[in-house]
Amino acid sequence: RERKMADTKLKELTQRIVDTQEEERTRIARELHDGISQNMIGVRYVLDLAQRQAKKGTDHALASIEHGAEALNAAIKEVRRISHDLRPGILDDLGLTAALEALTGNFAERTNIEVELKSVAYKNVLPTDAKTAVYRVAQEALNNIERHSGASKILLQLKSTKAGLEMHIVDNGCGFSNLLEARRKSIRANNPARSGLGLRNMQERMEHFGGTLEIKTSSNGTHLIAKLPSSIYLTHEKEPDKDAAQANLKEATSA
Amino acid sequence: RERKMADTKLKELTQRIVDTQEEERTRIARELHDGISQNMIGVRYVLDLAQRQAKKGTDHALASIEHGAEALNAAIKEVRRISHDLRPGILDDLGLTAALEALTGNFAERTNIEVELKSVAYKNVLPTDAKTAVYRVAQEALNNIERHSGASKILLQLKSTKAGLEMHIVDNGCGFSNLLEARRKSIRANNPARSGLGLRNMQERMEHFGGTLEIKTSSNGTHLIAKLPSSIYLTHEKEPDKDAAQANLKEATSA
Amino acid sequence: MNNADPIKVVLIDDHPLVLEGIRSVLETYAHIEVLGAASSAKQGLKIAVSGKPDVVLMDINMPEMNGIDAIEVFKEQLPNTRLLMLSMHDSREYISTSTMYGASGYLLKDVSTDEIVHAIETVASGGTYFSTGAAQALMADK
Ligand SMILES: Nc1ncnc2c1ncn2[C@@H]1O[C@H](COP(=O)(O)OP(=O)(O)OP(=O)(O)O)[C@@H](O)[C@H]1O
Ligand SMILES: Nc1ncnc2c1ncn2[C@@H]1O[C@H](COP(=O)(O)OP(=O)(O)OP(=O)(O)O)[C@@H](O)[C@H]1O
Ligand SMILES: [K+]
Ligand SMILES: [Mg+2]
Ligand SMILES: [Mg+2]
Ligand SMILES: [Mg+2]
Repeated sequence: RERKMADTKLKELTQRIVDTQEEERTRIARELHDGISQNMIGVRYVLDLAQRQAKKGTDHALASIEHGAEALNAAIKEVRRISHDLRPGILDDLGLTAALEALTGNFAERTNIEVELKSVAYKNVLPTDAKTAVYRVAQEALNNIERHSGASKILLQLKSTKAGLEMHIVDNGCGFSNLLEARRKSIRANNPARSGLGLRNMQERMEHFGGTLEIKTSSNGTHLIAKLPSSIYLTHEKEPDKDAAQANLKEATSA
Repeated sequence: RERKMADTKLKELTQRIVDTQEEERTRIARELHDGISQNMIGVRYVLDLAQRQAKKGTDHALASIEHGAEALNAAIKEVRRISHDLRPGILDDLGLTAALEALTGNFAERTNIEVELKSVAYKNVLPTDAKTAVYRVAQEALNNIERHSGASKILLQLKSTKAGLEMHIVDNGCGFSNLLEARRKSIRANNPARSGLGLRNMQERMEHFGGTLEIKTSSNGTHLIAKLPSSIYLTHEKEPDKDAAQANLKEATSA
Repeated sequence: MNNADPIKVVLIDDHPLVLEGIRSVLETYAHIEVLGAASSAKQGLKIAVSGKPDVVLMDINMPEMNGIDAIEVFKEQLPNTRLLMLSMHDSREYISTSTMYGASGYLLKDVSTDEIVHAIETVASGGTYFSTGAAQALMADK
């Protein structure tokens, strides 16, 4: 019986993940279909107008082209935003620290919550999936802080020690004090499925790599610590790809 | 111990789903970032050129505008394709049968595999998540047929009975005969994680709604039956949303 | 068709840039008069009922009520007004459903505005019009 319950719980979790994925797909599909492509269609029509105006030799053509170009710029920004929300290419191109810088920068700008990022330049290289996991944990932690904490300040610190990688996220918000009450509310609302996937996901993501997620919370704020063991480091040297690419480049120039 | 193994297995499954989701995100983010937005930036440059030309009053501007409009159309098509792959809006706009018609139509065109769709016009209305689940099952079944069966013909039949909804997908391919061998291969290749998420997902999706997934397979082909109980039907009447919306629309003129 | 007797048109699309784009193009044609541009079926119906246009050019994907569901109501209240659907969707199902409810034509949104004008002229004079992509989808073996 106990085992069956555990089964059911995990099945529920799986289902929740699938649901979340479908929601995300629907949202992006809509953003693309009803937002981006409508913008582009609009630009199309503006260009048609410019063409008609240019044929008649009127000066208006110039203004129309300009108008079209502006609208196009807005659409390009939107596409970039969606793409970046999905997965920041910067994570692959420049690594975790750069990605977290971009994330916290955008977050601070959008929410007006002050974020300090401390990251020791370190040479340990994480595999892509671990980088992604840490990034997602940071993303969800920021989301939670925005939605639940009322914090005005955040410290995000990335440390790389012999023991492994540590990410600390500290906010000066209200803490989880209202968590129990929130749970009760959501159960009363007959919507237990809504009682938080975020923390659970973060924890699972860390555990998958043999890591942990710790939460310290009080009415002065919340301190979240995500840890990954050093065993996941790909290498303690310089990034191998880069080395190879540089060697390759040298070859090319010495030839 | 047994229970621990079951736990581990389910955890692995959950992780696989998360991985798949990350892969999908990465793919879409790349398509948007490296594909769509580059296309759009290209259009931007063309418009800049047109602008400069228009200032000089040359006829070249006209050609550039036209060139820009064409490139824009190509980008619009791409956005539409990505959006549609993510979630076909037709599922919400016109319902399951229409969505399956579009799905099988596109599939037949792309693969040259003949698909017959039989669907009795039925009035039972499915909630959005159940519609999505059935659609995803059909989508994965077609994917599997294309990738694994070598079939030349498919029958997709949708039935709505008192007992509930039934979807049959029959192919004339090679059946799962090679499944065991394939499993062995993938284990030998030390890649057990690659041994198929599709069937498992389909089954979970149906079970989530109290439904089932049956597979009958022989060297003459495969017959897949997805069932949902009638308890999931929203109503046996006309789509309520539509009625309400139309009534609301009429108010506009009676005021 | 002459300037004294322009084709009266109402435009409905929830996306402002699309709406403005079409409107500004159509306004450069002397034989077309844009009575109004609306961002919802409801708003469009109001304008149409008071202005009695020859043609309503209507988007399909709109919040509150989609264009397809709106067709029946428009036909009921304005039997003489022709409906021309303008949509991103190129699936046969959208096109056939639109015609079934009473639309006189169907245009994919990526057609040129020249073609939109041509379609407006055609349905205004009692014909039907399907843009190339739409016609192909409609003809595709079922
Ligand atoms: N930084 C924080 N400050 C205060 N409360 C927090 C903070 N982070 C989480 N919580 C509390 O913990 C609960 C669970 O968080 P979790 O991320 O698991 O779920 P959620 O954010 O409510 O929903 P979801 O993440 O699934 O959209 C939150 O509802 C909130 O009450
Ligand atoms: N219609 C079919 N005809 C023949 N074999 C099939 C068919 N459908 C599935 N199979 C077999 O069943 C296996 C499992 O299918 P499943 O969808 O679970 O995994 P997959 O398609 O191999 O990988 P994934 O769906 O995770 O990308 C396939 O690898 C294939 O051997
Ligand atoms: K005009
Ligand atoms: Mg959360
Ligand atoms: Mg599969
Ligand atoms: Mg729209």
